[in-house]
Amino acid sequence: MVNMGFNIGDLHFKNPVLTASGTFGYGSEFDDFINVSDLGGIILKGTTLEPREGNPYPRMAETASGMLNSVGLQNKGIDYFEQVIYDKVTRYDTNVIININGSTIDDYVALAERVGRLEKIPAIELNISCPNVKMGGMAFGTNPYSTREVTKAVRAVYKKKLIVKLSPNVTNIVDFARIVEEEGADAVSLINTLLGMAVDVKSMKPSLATITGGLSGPAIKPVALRMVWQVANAVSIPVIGIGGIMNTTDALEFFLAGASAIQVGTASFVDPQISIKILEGIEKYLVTKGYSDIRDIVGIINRR
Amino acid sequence: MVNMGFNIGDLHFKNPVLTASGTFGYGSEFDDFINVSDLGGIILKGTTLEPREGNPYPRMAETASGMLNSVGLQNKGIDYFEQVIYDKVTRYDTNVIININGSTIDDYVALAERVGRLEKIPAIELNISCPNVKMGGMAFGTNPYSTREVTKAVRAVYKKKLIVKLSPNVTNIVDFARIVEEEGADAVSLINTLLGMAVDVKSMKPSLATITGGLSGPAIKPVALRMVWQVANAVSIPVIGIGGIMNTTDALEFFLAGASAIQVGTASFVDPQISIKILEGIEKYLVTKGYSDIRDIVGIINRR
Amino acid sequence: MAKRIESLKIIENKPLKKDFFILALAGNGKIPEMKPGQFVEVRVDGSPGTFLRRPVSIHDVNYGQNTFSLLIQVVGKGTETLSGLKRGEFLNLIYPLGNSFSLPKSGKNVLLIGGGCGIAPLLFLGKYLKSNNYSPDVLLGFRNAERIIEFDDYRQIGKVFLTTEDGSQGEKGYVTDHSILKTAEYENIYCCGPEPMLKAVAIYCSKRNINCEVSLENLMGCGIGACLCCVVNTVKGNLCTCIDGPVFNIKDLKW
Amino acid sequence: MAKRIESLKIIENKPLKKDFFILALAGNGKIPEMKPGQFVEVRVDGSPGTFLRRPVSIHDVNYGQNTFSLLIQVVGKGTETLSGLKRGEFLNLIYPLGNSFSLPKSGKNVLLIGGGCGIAPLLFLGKYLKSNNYSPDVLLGFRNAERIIEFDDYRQIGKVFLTTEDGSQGEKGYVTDHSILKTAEYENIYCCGPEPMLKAVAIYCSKRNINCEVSLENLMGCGIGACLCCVVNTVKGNLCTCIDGPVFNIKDLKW
Ligand SMILES: Cc1cc2nc3c(=O)[nH]c(=O)nc-3n(C[C@H](O)[C@H](O)[C@H](O)COP(=O)(O)OP(=O)(O)OC[C@H]3O[C@@H](n4cnc5c(N)ncnc54)[C@H](O)[C@@H]3O)c2cc1C
Ligand SMILES: Cc1cc2nc3c(=O)[nH]c(=O)nc-3n(C[C@H](O)[C@H](O)[C@H](O)COP(=O)(O)OP(=O)(O)OC[C@H]3O[C@@H](n4cnc5c(N)ncnc54)[C@H](O)[C@@H]3O)c2cc1C
Ligand SMILES: Cc1cc2nc3c(=O)[nH]c(=O)nc-3n(C[C@H](O)[C@H](O)[C@H](O)COP(=O)(O)O)c2cc1C
Ligand SMILES: Cc1cc2nc3c(=O)[nH]c(=O)nc-3n(C[C@H](O)[C@H](O)[C@H](O)COP(=O)(O)O)c2cc1C
Ligand code: FES
Ligand code: FES
Repeated sequence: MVNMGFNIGDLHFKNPVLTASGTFGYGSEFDDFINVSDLGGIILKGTTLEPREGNPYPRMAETASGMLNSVGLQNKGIDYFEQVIYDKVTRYDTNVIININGSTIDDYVALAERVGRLEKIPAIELNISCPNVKMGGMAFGTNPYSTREVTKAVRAVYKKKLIVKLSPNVTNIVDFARIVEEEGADAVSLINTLLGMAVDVKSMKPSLATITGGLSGPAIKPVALRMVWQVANAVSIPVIGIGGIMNTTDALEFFLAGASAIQVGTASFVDPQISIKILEGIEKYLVTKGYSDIRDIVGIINRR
Repeated sequence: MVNMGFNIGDLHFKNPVLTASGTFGYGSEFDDFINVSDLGGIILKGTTLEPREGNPYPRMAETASGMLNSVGLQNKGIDYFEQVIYDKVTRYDTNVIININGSTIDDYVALAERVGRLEKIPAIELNISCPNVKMGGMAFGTNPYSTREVTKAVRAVYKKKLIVKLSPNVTNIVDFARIVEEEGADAVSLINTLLGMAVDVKSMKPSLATITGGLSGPAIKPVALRMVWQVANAVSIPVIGIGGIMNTTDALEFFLAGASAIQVGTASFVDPQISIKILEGIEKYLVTKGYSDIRDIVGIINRR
Repeated sequence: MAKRIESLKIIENKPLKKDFFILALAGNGKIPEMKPGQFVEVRVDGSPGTFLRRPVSIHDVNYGQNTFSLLIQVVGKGTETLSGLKRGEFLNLIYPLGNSFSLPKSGKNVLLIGGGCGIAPLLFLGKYLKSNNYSPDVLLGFRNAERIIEFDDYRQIGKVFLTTEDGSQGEKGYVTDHSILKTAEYENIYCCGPEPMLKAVAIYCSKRNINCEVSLENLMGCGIGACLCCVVNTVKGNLCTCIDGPVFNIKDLKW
Repeated sequence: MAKRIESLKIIENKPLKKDFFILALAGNGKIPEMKPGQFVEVRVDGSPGTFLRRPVSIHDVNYGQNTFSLLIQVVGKGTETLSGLKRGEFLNLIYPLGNSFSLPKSGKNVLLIGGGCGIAPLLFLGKYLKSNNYSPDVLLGFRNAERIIEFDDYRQIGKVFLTTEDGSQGEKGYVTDHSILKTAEYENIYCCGPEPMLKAVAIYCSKRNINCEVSLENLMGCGIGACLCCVVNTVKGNLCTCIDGPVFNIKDLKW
């Protein structure tokens, strides 16, 4: 038997395969395809204090081995979440984590306080890296000062596990990881989408209504992997790797580079069962290679 | 007849399809496949004062719709260039431009002075964005202060056309474009490669000897396009678009987003004739759409 | 009606006129119940430009033979690849997806309007209506005679009327110009086709208070309600075309 | 010898044992002159993981019939796709690329050593040597009997000796363990195969002052000297395997 578990502080995850915010709905979209409770955890879609309609259509464009999206945090707000979603989603026997978003530090704080009172939500993922909103989002995550301020403020009110999701659209992601570690984050997750763009040459117009959007999918994996490796070598809190993970091999690259866990994003659109397949694939790899604990391979490329 | 010409200041290019540094050798590698003189210009491979052996093998890895390289500016130095290459390469009836690199500002300046004396080289591309060298390269291009200093210093000694090649590995590329414009650059070219990484899960080792490398190819096109659009809207000097251009449609996206010219990079590895095919494709598009001048479509997405 | 993901064997790839073709698929085990208006998300292997699935309407279902089919138009890389698939190869699908057309609440006079590859779901819908004792007419619009899709199958449903934009076959003009719309009195119209056509039909119907459902073809990232990319702005806010649609009553759309 | 880029028709895709297969190609017009040791860069369409070309040695050339062939082992996505190509389909190639094996400068006793898919260029080389009045022996090494590639064609060249690592066929051990290397006195050895094998052979040859050329299989970005990714460290500095190689005299390598 292989040990697949990992911890963020005293919060235990039965395995290190999670699903990425905004790509897994509230889990129930996948009930027909997998047993969601088999996952190590699910990160729910980006939630805000007030309901949001998001950006205008068109909101996506396909690119070579990638997709651009400009959803812009469409969600029904925290009230609706508490009233309608909370009971349903916490029935899954796994760690259910909310991805929180705001336009101001006060928004983030108010939301963190509300979520802090939800007994069955053991952690939040602080999203300071959404490229698709005019206010907040990536503006926080690409500025060291506001990254510090928002992390500090949320940390002050939120006592459970705080994961901060970093933006890749920066010169040196290590600086940001160090800042959030200093301010008491329990883990970092990276990467969010790269800011990208596509043009429709037939109509001579941008492909997205918002012109720019967030690039995800296999195209970004090399960048994601590089950043995970850099950050894992710089901080002592767990690093959750995200970006272009489509299969077991991709996931393993992240563990070998230093990730303690991974999130599957866009891949779930292509194959709604892929997260579970990856989980099984990792176990098989460990067995084949003769390891009995996933933690033995985390960051192993640095030791060879 | 369609006018395909464009200018950088008073330097005329007969058409806007150039080839990217490091992907087109000294042109002669392509003589069997195309008439190199048909191109608007060629940017020769990265050249340094002293000969360099570059990085150890392995130096490349394939990724989804992309490739990582860590060549590290292998070249025989400017002496060899002057003695052996210069006469050969300037026989092409097109703009032959050298991509210059250094570890210190003095290196850059010395090289620019040398190249300035080469009569048939009408421009240099100042590479401050190479991710594959320990000293210099990207370190210059990701720091606003040193970007300014190196541009200023080279500008002071180099009187012909100065193109500065920007790094995409920054939070806000517009800042860098503005700085080099202020310091007198005649054009900017972007993007150089994104810093990326791959891991070989069989051997549990990084795929590249240098661990990280530069990501090029279709995977990076959305990021390149976004940056070109941002920069074209912020500076008044010509913008040369680079990144993942594999075919006519890709090239057109860059023109529509604001590029005055483009460089074909990795695509030449896959199809050594692609630069000429793209040139022909652009002309055909203009005819079909009823334009008589390439300049009419530059940045057109902003006007619709 | 649970969604499934499976690879189904292609039992026929029948080329039609121009860029159209029909893929017939055989169930593994028993095919699930499907409803007219529902769609499948097809995986296109083997092209870097088609990393996401492609949504395609269910064209026809034969529960007896345990088969169903898709009518597809080649418009880009994905559909191009699909057009080259051969009998015996497999197609990976997520299906059945989306809501469906609903039976008329009142009135017996029904018209189906389709344009281009938007005619695809109307065969399944027409047969369904017939089995529920409606006798719909069918109005199909194409750019020109050259681009008319073989529609013999649609005659099983009812009378078929035709328009082409250049008048090279049927009546000249758009579907909304057809004389049948001036004389006949339909109480229910179902429509699928390019957005300008849907909008023209919607205007026609609103003016006359005709109950009208349209099937939208928004760009989709996932097809299962997970990405929120396929939204359409409705009186109820942004809804997902993939789970709240693709069929919408025009009363709900903010057109 | 100008390089070309063209799409050639596949006249046969012959599966061999295990993961090996031979693609035979017909020239468009006259095939160019090719030399043993040279290779082609094959474009693999239809997979995002195989965006760059794949280098493959020229296995055999028949100028009379205007055809040539490649012997390929499936090791990943690209070669997997190639293995599925059918007679009548086209393969896009850049060729002929690289330098070539050179004829012995002195001595008549020649041995060709190949391992795994490294045996591919040796058939062409062997025939070339024969036509130049050499009678080379051939020594082939495989992991085990199961993984032996059909080598009947190699008997046209000369005597064929065999090793398997587990002794399941031929002599047991690596090629360098074969008894022939203990008794026979070769003046020239040509070798192609996995790097550890090349290195073992190189050591054997240096010790005995045998003239030895090896063909390297470095990872390539372009195959035409444009990317500088395929370098090998030599006494002359970093050289490109694609244009300065793939064949190197072991005297020049820093092994
Ligand atoms: C619910 C639904 C049902 C559909 N049913 C059918 C059907 O039965 N038969 C059929 O042929 N097609 C149908 N479509 C459309 C089909 O999904 C697209 O034509 C297909 O995805 C195009 O893929 P491609 O790779 O060939 O084109 P791409 O290379 O992706 O695109 C080619 C061009 O078509 C445009 N395009 C692609 N998809 C759409 C779209 N959905 N709306 C508008 N423009 C688009 C692109 O912007 C581009 O300009 C349906 C779409 C939806 C959402
Ligand atoms: C000059 C030259 C001649 C060659 N001739 C032949 C030949 O005649 N027949 C033949 O079958 N193969 C030959 N090869 C090797 C062949 O190019 C590779 O096997 C092929 O590119 C693998 O492609 P893939 O997409 O199937 O594998 P990928 O999916 O790209 O890789 C699969 C695995 O193989 C490894 N790999 C891929 N290429 C190489 C390589 N060149 N060296 C070491 N490891 C590698 C990868 O790192 C990975 O672990 C030659 C290579 C060179 C450079
Ligand atoms: C359609 C879509 C919506 C997303 N929404 C969110 C979000 O609400 N919050 C967030 O932190 N990240 C969001 N992301 C980013 C993903 O969680 C993930 O970081 C990114 O897609 C990279 O991973 P991938 O390449 O595996 O998809 C979204 C991504 C996509 C594609
Ligand atoms: C193998 C290789 C070598 C390169 N060498 C250089 C170089 O010497 N100088 C430079 O400015 N850019 C160099 N580049 C970057 C390219 O010029 C180009 O900016 C980048 O590859 C993005 O374009 P592409 O996606 O079209 O390849 C190199 C790229 C590759 C792939
Ligand atoms: S396509 Fe993803 S939510 Fe509709
Ligand atoms: S493979 Fe590009 S230089 Fe050799």
